[in-house]
Amino acid sequence: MASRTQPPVSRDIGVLKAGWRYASISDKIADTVLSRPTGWPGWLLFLATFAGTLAFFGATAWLFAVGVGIWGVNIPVAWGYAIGNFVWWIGIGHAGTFISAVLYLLRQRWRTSINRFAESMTLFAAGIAGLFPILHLGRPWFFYWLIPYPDVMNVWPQWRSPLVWDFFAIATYLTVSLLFWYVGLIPDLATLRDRAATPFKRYAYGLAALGWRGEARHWARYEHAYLLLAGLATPLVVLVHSVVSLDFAVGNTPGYHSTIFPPYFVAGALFSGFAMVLTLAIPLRRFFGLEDFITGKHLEYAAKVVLATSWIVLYSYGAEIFTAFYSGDEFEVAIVMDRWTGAYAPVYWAMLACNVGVPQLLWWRRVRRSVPALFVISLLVNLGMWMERFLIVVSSLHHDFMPSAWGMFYPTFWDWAFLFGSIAFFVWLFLVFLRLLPAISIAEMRLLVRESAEEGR
Amino acid sequence: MSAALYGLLAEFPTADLLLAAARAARARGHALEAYSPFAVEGLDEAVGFTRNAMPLVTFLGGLLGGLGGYGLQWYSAVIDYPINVGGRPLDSWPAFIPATFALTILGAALAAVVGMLAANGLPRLRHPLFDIREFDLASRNRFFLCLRPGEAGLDLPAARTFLTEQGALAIWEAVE
Amino acid sequence: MKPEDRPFIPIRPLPAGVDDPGRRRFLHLMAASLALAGAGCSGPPPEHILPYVKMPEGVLPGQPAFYATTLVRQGYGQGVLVESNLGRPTKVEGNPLHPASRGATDVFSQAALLQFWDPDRSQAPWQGGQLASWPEADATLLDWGAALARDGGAGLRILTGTMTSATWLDQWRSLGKRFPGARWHRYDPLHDDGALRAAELAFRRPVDMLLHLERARVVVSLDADFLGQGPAAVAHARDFAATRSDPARPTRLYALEVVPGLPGANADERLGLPPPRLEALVWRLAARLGVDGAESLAPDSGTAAWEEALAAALRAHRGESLLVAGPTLSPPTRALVHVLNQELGNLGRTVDLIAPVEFEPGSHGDSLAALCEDMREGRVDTLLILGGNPVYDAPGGLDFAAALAGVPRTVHAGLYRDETARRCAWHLPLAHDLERWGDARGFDGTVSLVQPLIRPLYGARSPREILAMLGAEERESDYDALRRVVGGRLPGRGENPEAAWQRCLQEGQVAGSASAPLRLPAAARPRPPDFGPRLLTAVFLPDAAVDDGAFANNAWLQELPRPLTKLTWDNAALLAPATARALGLENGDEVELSAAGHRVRAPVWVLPGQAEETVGIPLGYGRRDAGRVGNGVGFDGYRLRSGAGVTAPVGLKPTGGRHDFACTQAGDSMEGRPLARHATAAEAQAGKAGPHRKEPRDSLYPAYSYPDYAWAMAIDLNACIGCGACTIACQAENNIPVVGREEVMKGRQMHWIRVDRYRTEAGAVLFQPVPCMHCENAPCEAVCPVGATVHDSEGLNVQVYNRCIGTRYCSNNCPYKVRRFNFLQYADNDEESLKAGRNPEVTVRRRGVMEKCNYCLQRITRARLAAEKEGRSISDGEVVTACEAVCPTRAIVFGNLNDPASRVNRAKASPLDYALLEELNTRPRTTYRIRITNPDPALGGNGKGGGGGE
Amino acid sequence: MQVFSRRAVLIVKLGLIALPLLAATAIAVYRWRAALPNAPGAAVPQPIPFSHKHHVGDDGIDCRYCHTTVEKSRSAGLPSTEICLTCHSQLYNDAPLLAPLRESVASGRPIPWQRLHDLPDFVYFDHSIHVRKGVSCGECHGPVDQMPLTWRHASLEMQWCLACHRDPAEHLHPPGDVFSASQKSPLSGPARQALMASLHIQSTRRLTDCSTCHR
Repeated sequence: MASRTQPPVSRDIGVLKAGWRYASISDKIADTVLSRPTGWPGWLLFLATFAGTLAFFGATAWLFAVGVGIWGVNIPVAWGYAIGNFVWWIGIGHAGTFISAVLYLLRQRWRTSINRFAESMTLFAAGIAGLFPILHLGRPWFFYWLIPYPDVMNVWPQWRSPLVWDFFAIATYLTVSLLFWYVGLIPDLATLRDRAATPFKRYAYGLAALGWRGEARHWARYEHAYLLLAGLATPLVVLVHSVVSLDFAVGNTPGYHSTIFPPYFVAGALFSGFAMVLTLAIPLRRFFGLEDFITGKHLEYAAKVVLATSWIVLYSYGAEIFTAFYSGDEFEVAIVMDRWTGAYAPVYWAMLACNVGVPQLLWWRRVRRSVPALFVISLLVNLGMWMERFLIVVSSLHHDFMPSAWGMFYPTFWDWAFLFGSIAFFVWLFLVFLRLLPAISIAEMRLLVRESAEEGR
Repeated sequence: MSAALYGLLAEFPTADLLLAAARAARARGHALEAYSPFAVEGLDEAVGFTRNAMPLVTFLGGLLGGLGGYGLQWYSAVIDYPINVGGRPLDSWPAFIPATFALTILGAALAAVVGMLAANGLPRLRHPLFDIREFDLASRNRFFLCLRPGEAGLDLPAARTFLTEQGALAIWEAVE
Repeated sequence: MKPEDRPFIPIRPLPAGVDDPGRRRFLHLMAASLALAGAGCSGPPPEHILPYVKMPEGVLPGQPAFYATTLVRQGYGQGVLVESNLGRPTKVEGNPLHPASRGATDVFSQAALLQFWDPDRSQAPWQGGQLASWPEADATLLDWGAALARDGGAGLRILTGTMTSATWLDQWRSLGKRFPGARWHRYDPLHDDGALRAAELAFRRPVDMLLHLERARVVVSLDADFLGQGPAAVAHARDFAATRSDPARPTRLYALEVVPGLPGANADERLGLPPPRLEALVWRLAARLGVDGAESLAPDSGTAAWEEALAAALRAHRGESLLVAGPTLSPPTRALVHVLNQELGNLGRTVDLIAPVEFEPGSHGDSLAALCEDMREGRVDTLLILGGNPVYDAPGGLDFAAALAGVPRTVHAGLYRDETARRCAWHLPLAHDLERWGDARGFDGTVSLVQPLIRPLYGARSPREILAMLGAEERESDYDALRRVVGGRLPGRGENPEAAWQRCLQEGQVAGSASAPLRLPAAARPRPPDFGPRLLTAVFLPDAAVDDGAFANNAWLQELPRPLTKLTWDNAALLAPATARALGLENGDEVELSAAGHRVRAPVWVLPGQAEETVGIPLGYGRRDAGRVGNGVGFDGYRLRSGAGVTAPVGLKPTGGRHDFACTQAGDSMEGRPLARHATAAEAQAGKAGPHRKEPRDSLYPAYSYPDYAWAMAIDLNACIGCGACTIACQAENNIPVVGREEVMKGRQMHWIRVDRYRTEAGAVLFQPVPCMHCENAPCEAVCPVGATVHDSEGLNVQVYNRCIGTRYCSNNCPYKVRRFNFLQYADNDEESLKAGRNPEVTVRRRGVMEKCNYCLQRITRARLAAEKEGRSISDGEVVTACEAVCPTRAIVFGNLNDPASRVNRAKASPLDYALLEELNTRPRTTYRIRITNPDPALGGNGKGGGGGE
Repeated sequence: MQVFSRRAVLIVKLGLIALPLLAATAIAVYRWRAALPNAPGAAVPQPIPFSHKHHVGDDGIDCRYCHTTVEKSRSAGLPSTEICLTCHSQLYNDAPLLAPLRESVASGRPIPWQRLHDLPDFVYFDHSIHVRKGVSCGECHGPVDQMPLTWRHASLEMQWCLACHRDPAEHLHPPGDVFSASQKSPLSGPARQALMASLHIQSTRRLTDCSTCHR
């Protein structure tokens, strides 16, 4: 039993197992970064993904040298994998901020132990997503013309273009997510600084910690700022994917031009985002032995969110079809028919299976509590969401208004190289993060220890 | 040692003890600082911290970002280089909203973070308390109270006894 | 080498036959590094200015000049005006005064420019496999001439194509003085020998037919492609379109075809028939029209309705009907057609007969056969081949190459070091029409002058100069000869000859030199021929893009979608759907064709409307030594020819192989969307065909005003015959790059104006040229993040290449998909000659930028500056876009909407005028006038005709 | 414990100051590298040290005497060797400075002048319309009559072009003054407006259309 003079010991409250104290929990998490050896599986994965990362940048060099013609894009399908990947990644980059901001505002305690790595996931995914629109340019070295600055040409960005909105939305999203993530890190960086064994680490973490001391007034302002950031990040979560969806919805292309897109994209984003959280959390807790902090409860909650969002996504699919036939617009109808029976129909049905069919398994508690099942499902959902992005981008374009201009998109080797390269890059970044920074917020876990103990009083 | 006294630092095992000690010290009229490994509820009032400027700063930042953002778009599209783009009006305000919105949030967020750091006097890499080795535990599991010599100065023996009564595990003199 | 590995034009010379994808990569890398350099690693390098030492007269740097000259194809001249910038020919325009042009040109005259600048052109004499020099060549031929002179040139043979040049004839005659024994042979692979035979049968003398389509109300085309082929095609198209422009005077074109061509595509009633049935139909028709000699034929239930309808229509329009027969018909049947035209009183009205324009007309097939005979018999010791490429295009049955091998002294003069050049002792580069003096006659006999715009690029010589190398007559410059021969006998107008001559040079022709119509006795009744058994018949036809193969190395033409198949960079064995079904074949299946003792592998293309039991074989492909562009494209149909005939029985056997085509339009159907709209004349009369324009819906936005000019275009689908001249003219005017076969297969062709081809459910073909619509509410503009495509104050939707960063968003948002993107570095910035041929008024686009039709902005600007300097406003017709200028049928009209009297306003005033995809409210400046067909009620009136051909 | 010594802190601070400076220099260097050759105001050595000061200022030769096509064509035209000879076959015909001229006459090869005004290929500038519309030579080429060696007067940046296209009035001159080298007294407001009207200057909207210069 905890007393005023004895440091508290945690009890099992589902999202945190029993028997942890301030010290032990601090050391446990901090030492996964500071002293825990990587081990050969870690190294293997690291090197593999690093090779993939190099391949990604090699492909980029080739792209800049030769031009976007190395991809399968053409007229009419002028956008291909690059934009599909962009939307996919930006979607994945949503769960993080949603978890840390929205769940924080809602005072969801299960947020505490997953927000840190979810935010990191967000940063990396959004960062990679941000690369693709630039890679996809015909003249990428002029991407900065989207930035308003007084140039010698006296010309400005064209503000009516959703791509400009994109630019601002994503830049803001990245910045705010980064700030949010970093502010959350400061106390933990101080912990690492004070526990680091070597001067170099002390310097590195010390610089990053900005000399944080945990003074009461600092904590007060800190908490306030953090709350405000959460409040600001919340509308941003909605904004970003809404704007991304406007890239399509603002266009007049049948299959793009639909008002359902913003909510549809946001839901899809959370859907894929939480799937990715599962994909990462499951091996993470396993390899670092963090089952006490990332418990079955966490996985189950995430699974429930996936299940819920899968229904919103299903609704959006339905809405698209309904509006097509209800409006009777021959072009919209033609696109829907093409999705069902056309050249890309197999992708469409596979997508439905992954995004709508598979998640229904989560109705069963046994499935929700089976870690392997959750892992497989999360992977399938990610696959399905990628196929959805592909369909939105490609299948809409290849059958638009003028049958004389219809065409097909066939991915080339380079299209695949960029997709898998970006995935490798993402995993690599995540591994680096795991080795350098605490995957779970130490300060907040201490607080959780205290709360769980006091509940026992 | 000629260096000026920074304060008298006491270590406590739990947040509750620190809280109590802080309140008592405040009652005795001490200028004080409290250090904890996580945000302890009520500790800020206990050390006499009341008005918090974060919301105002953030609001101003957002206002600046928003107005600046729309202003920039309007100026460049209507005043500086008016161009007929697809027959749309020069001031296509609905199309200017997304960027404006994003910039509002960006301004607010930057203001919040920068404001918070500035108000906290961070970054500050050196601090007298860091000279005390055990202070490292302030970021792990220990709670510290630091009595500062106010303009009145600090009666060291009295303060020591007071802190010990409050259940301090150890006491140090921190110097500038 | 494999066609997919063939480098496209933008790659500098390689030894022919060397395939080098690696090199292209290298170029791309170079392009990229340059691009990055341009991106700011360093500014432009310092340049020099090199002024003239002696300023030539009449050259105004920065301002183009136009010269009238003539482009000669297969012997016949088409008058053209050629734009010259600082002495470089950069664009071909039609010559309004010339009967074969009337201001327009065909695709070949447009592409002649690229042919002129083609880096693969022969650039020096060759002896055997060795580079040689002109002095050596001069010496050799002089010796040969001396040797020949001893026996009066008994062993001397000269092979040319069709000749209509007076200076040539003059030279040939004087040559005869020294070499009385010399023989002159003529061979053009697609020369219409049958027409002459028919004339012999009917009139006992050769004649040429002059069609006056504008006077005819009923035209019956018996597999005669008078719109697509032959030296008169442009004039025919103009006249044909004229007949359709007047709704009050409905006309009707009946087309009976073997292999679908432009007449069928533009017919009011069409029927596909294999040659035997087609011929029989003509004879039965003759019988119905009371021409004896044909009664004995058994009736053909499949065509009876047609015979009746045709007979009725022809009877009803005596004197204003016209029958034209094509080369697939046998000479007796074509003679019968002469008879019919005479019987129907069409002679002298809708058709004139004139003395043949060709000198010494005769069967080219026989002429070449005779030459081969002589060569085999060793009666030839010296052979001069002036132009032409018999080793490639002689009928496979003749085996010309083998015969040639037996001739000791052979000289080939040509634009390219082609198949023949490589088998002759000597090859001499022949001067292009743009770099020589000379003359030729138009299809109607008009004497046309060839005048050079530039010194020969590679020191090449004209045919006349080369023949003169034999040292026959005293040297006389081409110009002097022309002045003497042509200038000597100008139709006297009582003015001083020098002035008359100067005017001829300015006009590019001798006005009034057209042949006069012949007065001929009644035509003799021919005997009906044996129509032959119904076998699988090969029909050899010139290709719509490479003609007889002479243009095989012309990338513009190779990449020009063929009007009916929309194929590029290929020919195919064309089959009727039914025939293909019967043989279990579909597009891309490979078959082995066998005839004349040769076997040729060819991919199949199924062509709706083609006659059953026939294989259409476009000639001019399968070149081995055409150049980097033409080598190995398609299959060589000439090898299947036994003689000069255009039909022959052929064996066909599937090989199981497959072939991928580079086709620019997959489907035929409009998917029920009102894109290329059409109605029947009856509906139009009843006012059911329009109005098509809906009032623009009111908008949330205030409309922009376009105070000074508002440019717009109107395209008349009723006039467009789908020839594709606009596509090529645009390509030439706007420096549009060629992308090559594999890029077209990826869907990356760059044409700014494409001609869509649809087929109605009834099988009728509709053509629709699609340039940029210049929408007032342009969807492309609103989505460009950098404002690289915006509106200017005259309503042009302009594309600012230097601002474009290549998001391709605009293309996605363009409902008409008229935008083109430089996915790779397509423009060739290495080939000097290609650079020299570009239009200096138009930016050469770099990799990564979007481009599209801009209504020939450079031409608008030229007109505006001229007007501004004179303080007036641009008048109607002052700005003529490249596509408008070249169009043989005047289907395209461009002008200023703010000028109430402008032609474009008149065109748009029609109730038949409509906007494409109007419901999107893009408010296009380019609009269309619907196609009006006039089907024959007697044939069901559905515009498809009885059999429809399949 | 105290991680950072005073020195360490100082170094960190210096580093923070250095960063923006570095960025600024980088941008400056980029601008310099990307600029046109032959910076404005810098006289450029030519094969013949031709002096506009002498020919225009002292001798008062009209611009059009040498730049013959300036009123007719896009390019103003650089004098052919012949034109130089109209005088220099008599005057200074054996001056060593004119050796390249004589060499050009002899060889028939042009004199390789250094280009001062080099617009990008996607910019279509037309001399004739500008002089016709009252833009005097000096507006762009500066006081050539005071240039012993010619230098580029204008930056030729797009913003420089736009400055005039957006507000032509103060850059226009009566037709008579267009080719006169001497400095003209600025016109009064009303006179400007009258001039604008008489020259039919197009609307600013037209003059600032992308298609006016780019195609």
